[in-house]
Amino acid sequence: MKRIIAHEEHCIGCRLCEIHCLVQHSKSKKIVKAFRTERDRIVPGVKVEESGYVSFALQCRHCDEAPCIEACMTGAMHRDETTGAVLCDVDRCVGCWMCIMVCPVGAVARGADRQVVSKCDLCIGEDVPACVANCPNEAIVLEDEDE
Amino acid sequence: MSDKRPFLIIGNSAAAVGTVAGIRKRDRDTPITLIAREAEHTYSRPLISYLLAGKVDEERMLYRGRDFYEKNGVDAVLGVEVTRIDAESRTVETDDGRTFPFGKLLIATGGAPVVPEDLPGTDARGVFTFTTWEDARRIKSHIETTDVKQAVVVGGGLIGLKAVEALVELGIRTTVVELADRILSATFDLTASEVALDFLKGKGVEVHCRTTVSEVRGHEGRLAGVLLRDGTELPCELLIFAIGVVPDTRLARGAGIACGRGIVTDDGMQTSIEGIYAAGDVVETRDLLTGARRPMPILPNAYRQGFIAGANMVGGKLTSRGGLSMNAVDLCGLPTISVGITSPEGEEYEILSSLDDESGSYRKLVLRDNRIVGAIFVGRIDRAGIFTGLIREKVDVSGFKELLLSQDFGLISLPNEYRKHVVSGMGIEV
Amino acid sequence: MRKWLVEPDFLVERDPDRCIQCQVCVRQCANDVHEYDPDEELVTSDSSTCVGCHRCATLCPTGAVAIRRAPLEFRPHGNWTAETLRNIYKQAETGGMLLSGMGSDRRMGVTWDRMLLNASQVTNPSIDPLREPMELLTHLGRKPERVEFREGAPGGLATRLEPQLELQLPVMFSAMSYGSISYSASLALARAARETGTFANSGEGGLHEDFRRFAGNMIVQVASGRFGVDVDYLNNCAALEIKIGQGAKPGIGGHLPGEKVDAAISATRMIPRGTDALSPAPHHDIYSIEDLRQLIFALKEATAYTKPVAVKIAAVHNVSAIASGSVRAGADIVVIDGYRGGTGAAPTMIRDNVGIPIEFALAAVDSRLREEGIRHQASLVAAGGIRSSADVVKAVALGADAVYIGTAALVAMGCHLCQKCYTGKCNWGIATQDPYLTKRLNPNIATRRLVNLLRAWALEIKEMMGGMGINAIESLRGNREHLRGVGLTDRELGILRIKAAGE
Amino acid sequence: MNAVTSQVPSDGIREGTAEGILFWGLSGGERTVKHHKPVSDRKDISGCAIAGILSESGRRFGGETITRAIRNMHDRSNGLGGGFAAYGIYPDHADRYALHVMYDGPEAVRAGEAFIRLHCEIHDDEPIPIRPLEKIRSRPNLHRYFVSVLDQALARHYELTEDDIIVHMVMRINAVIDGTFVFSSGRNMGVFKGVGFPEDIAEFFRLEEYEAYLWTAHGRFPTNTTGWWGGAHPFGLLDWSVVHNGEISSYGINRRYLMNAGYPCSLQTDTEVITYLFDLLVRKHRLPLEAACMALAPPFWSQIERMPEEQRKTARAIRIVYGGALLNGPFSVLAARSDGMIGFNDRIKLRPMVAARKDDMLYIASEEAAIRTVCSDPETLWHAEGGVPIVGRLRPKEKDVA
Repeated sequence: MKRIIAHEEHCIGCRLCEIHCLVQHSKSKKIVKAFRTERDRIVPGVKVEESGYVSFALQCRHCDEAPCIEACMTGAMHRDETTGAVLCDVDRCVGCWMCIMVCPVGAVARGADRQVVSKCDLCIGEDVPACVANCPNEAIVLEDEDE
Repeated sequence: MSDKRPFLIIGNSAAAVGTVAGIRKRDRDTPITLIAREAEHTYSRPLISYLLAGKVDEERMLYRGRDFYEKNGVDAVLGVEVTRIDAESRTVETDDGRTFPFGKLLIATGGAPVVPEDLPGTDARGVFTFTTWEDARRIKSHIETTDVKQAVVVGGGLIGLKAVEALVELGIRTTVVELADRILSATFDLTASEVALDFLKGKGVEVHCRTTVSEVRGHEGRLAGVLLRDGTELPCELLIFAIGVVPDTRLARGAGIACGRGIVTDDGMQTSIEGIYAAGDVVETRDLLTGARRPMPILPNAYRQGFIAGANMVGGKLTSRGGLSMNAVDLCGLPTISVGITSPEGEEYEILSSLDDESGSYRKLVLRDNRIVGAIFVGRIDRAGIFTGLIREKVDVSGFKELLLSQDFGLISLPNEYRKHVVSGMGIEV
Repeated sequence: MRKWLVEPDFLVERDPDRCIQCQVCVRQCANDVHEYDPDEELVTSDSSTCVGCHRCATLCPTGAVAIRRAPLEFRPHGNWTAETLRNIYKQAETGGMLLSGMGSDRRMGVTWDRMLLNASQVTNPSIDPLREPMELLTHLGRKPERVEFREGAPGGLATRLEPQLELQLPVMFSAMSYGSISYSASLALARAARETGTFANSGEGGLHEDFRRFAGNMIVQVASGRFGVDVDYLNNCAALEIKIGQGAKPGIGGHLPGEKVDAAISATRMIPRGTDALSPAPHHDIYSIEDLRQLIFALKEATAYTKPVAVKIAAVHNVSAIASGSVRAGADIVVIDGYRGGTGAAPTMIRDNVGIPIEFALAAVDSRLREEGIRHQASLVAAGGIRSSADVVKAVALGADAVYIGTAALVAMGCHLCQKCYTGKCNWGIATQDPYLTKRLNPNIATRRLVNLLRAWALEIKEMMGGMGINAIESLRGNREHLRGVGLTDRELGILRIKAAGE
Repeated sequence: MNAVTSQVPSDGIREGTAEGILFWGLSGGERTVKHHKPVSDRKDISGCAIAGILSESGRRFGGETITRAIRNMHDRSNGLGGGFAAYGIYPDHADRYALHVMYDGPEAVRAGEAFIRLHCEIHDDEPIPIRPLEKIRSRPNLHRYFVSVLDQALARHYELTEDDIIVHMVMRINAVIDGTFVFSSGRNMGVFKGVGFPEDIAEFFRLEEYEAYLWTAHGRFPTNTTGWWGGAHPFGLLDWSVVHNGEISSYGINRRYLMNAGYPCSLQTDTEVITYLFDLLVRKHRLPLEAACMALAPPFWSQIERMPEEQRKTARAIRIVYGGALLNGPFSVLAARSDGMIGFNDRIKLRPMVAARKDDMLYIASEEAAIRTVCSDPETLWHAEGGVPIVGRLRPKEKDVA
């Protein structure tokens, strides 16, 4: 499957990935509108961690043996059969936070409404995830695992 | 497979589903028979409180999709109880008189709720345990048919408090009766319990600690109230016993399988009889942190053990590294997570904690030999999994101890080696 | 810090309707122009320190930021221009020399734009480079006057050629030292040179150990500071270059401030960490042409005559005589760096007032060497303000064997010519050693962009050559028949030895 | 006649290889020229027909054959220039340089002859025989001299050979003596050319009366010059004669390259440049003929890459050293010398060239029809490949006979 790889030596900490993740998952998908008028913003599925000049963007690793899927008590957290991505079906999520408890990279977060979790969905349906497409320094790249 | 007899699974919950996944990862062909006492499609046991509260409907109770059995080649025999395992002939008998052969067997019979044996009056209408879908249905129907104004929940543990949450949601005045000195005593320390307690009280919940029910009072066969040991009388129309579950080892013992408090298995989840595996709430799990074997009835463990058992049933060589006790509970909107040893006693433990009264958020880390062995998060639970990972991997945190409780603690605070490890070389280049 | 009387050069405009307070600009500006006020939840800007590098505007996801020239106008004055006044204010404030980065920003003598190229019509078919071979392969180095054949020699050939640099296109990356530019920028230049079959130049800062693997595509410089020069250095390259002068600051040395001399640069330059790297104005072992000859041959001896030795001179008034002398002193390649050549730091007055433009210098040198019958003894490389493939074609037609590009390469990597290289606060991660800033230049992207630039130029050069009916670069080289001057005086045409348009 | 002034400096001659008296006065600055000898920097552009016939055994034959061949390609010329070169036509003066000279008038004759006498002894001279023709209206005085170089001249320029002195003298006359133009200077050969269709020029010069073992011919289609007799082809220097069809886009650098080597290139024609290049490479640099052709139309680098090592080294050396001699642009060239002729195309063959053999005869022409007109049943007939020379050599012993 395709995975998002973060190159921390190239990450410049601009946080455009977070911004564009939010836009991509907004209702309008228009940046100004998403930020200025849409009320129900998501929690970005990508998070930039920063310490001094070291920084990197991290999102769900879509693990092969995903602890979040194993821990999910409702079956909401599941693997998409075609892409291999680990996705959360928010209609089935009840917000028990088991996934947050077990994710070793801390890539699952409570959603903005604090009812269900929010995580990277690899921008299913897009050729390239928004964070990758909008990273100005190619610090986040999409690579085929087999390569 | 040389043995074409089917795999047989007794049980239908997380451990059973994990076993199916473990088998099917490597073997798409050998038939699987799954026998379960409950007639339901595999469902999520923890969701019964949400069902009761009306937050999820029956369809959303399902743990896996309707096509789960079909897609995985599972012959599901539901609503049928296994009455005997014949380890010699490799068959099981069921209460409908049938006999099923197996090549390899998985026992995932789970736990049974505890009800105080010598307590008078528990046969009154309105007294329930709370572990199955059926329990939830019955309570729901009781509430619908009876004018339930007040309820008492015995047990301030996880199940009890989730029941409380549901009842609060339904507008029922609820009182918790807990024998210990605090709620969630198994996983919370005093501070966390107090934070949670304050929160619950804010929702109108009454809590009685250090006491228990000494008598259940009925009226014309209907529940009328309870009398506590300390003399308090609590009138109620609904009483739920949630004082714990014990491994349901009856079948295993009958088959001569070694059992302690639960079924004893090796790290590959095989029981004392070759070809018979066990997983989930029914087994004794080796505690990752203490090494002691004890029942550890939590869902991620059950799934993982099932997966390991399934993989080994088709010739895999997976071993469990041991279970880590942990729980994530959202109590009426207050998120909490607890992992590992949370209320240690002894000089070898170091405690790091921070409490923010204003936001009601509490974080506590328990360290031993510069390694985190326990953690509690109340309120601000973001990225708690990173700590779970550190506990599980027994990472030496002496190099970044002062960062552990900082607001922006993250992977970046961790040593490069560990960072590389957690992202399995697939992510961050270090 | 706003200086008394020194007014901002730029005005930062923020469109409040488009700004989403995302703070990308705040995080990207090394000059602290943008600031986020958490109380107001508002990003604000202070134009006074803006250098006009466009980093913020480029990365702003909503296009909310615009940088304009400061609208504050002085009363127009022919002599006392705004620039003049500002310079005086600055000097009155600081008592120091005015410094600038990059080549002169005065529009002076860009004669490339006054020369036009030829193309075939009817009598001579143009050649389509997409269908026919079009050769840009260029060899730099000393050539014999003729090829000799002798009975008994293998294949009859008796001539043994001296070492030649083989270029896939007549464009090289000019000297930019590691130190003046970042590690990533140096790496990208070396990688791009290798990928495109040309050469990058170490500059005078030594060769970082990591770059030795690019030796086959590196020209290493021996400059007046002799930084990083030892016998390994001399042998880890394809060619050597003695730097006598630089077009941006003829007659002036260099100065890399100690704060930029970190561990890696200290090791590469072979100087103590934190010390200023001072390049003297002259080589103190070259006070005359015969000294140059000694150095050239010392370098040849050190490298067993296996590598061409280039001599780089700034285009000054008597450039052709100096070039001729250099050839006769043994230079295999003569590099002429024109008035508009780039720099990391130069005194502004020097940069803007010393030297002559490359076009005239090149034409004069090529003619002079031909007149002396020694043109074949050395290749000519033109540098200093080559901006496009058209400039390359014109330079080759005037007589250059190849050109060096510096600024164009930096621009390809992202440079916006804010001219503040000397501050070390390059927001594009190029002319800086600040780890916060150097990260911004991903060498993979920079390499790709450089390769793209050279590829694009190669395509354009081929198209232009094809249009002229020429399919080998040597038929363009020195072929001034294909140039016509527009708006040049007779005297200038005479020096360039090209005809006027219409002739 | 109106004088025109050229202000464009020309390269190389100003201070370079001054070689005594032969180089005086040509400073590259302003100079005055007459329109009929357009020594300007305006380059001559033309399309053309070319043909050549060689008897490799040295058997001499009359001028009708080559005339028929070139007449066949009438439409490739426009009447503004035609010419021929013939080898072996002066057996009685075989060891003398045969100078064919055009004069504008008596003053030119005086000046020209005086200059010739400075360097040469004139053993014989006569007007070139012509046949008055209605179609050939305006013509210069045409005279020929059979000369040898004076011993004093050789002594004065001890570093030069006889050939060098003739070359410099011819260039000098052509560059600076008004109204005088030497258009042929080889031994036992001659160039005949003028303004007109080539078949008319042949008739005018009575070529059927000459016998040669090698004939070349040229019909011209200039696009930018007024007719000037000297501008017709072939272009001759010593016994080199060159006819060519095409336009050399590398002219600018070829010319500068030659000027630095001491060739003034005053005529602004490609043919002149090609001729000088042959002279430089073959006579002065002593390159084998194939190597010289390789320098002028070299293989592509991609082809060189694939060559066997020794060949590759040679080709590489030639390309690297002789970049300034590379002829670029479309052309087909026929270069002739006493010992044979060589035909070749530009590297990507942008102009036509056909060759055929029968018995001892080699035919080269722009069009196949021209060859079939004079040889209806060739043994072999082929189209020249780009950059690959077709060489015809006079066989040595038969040359002796001739």
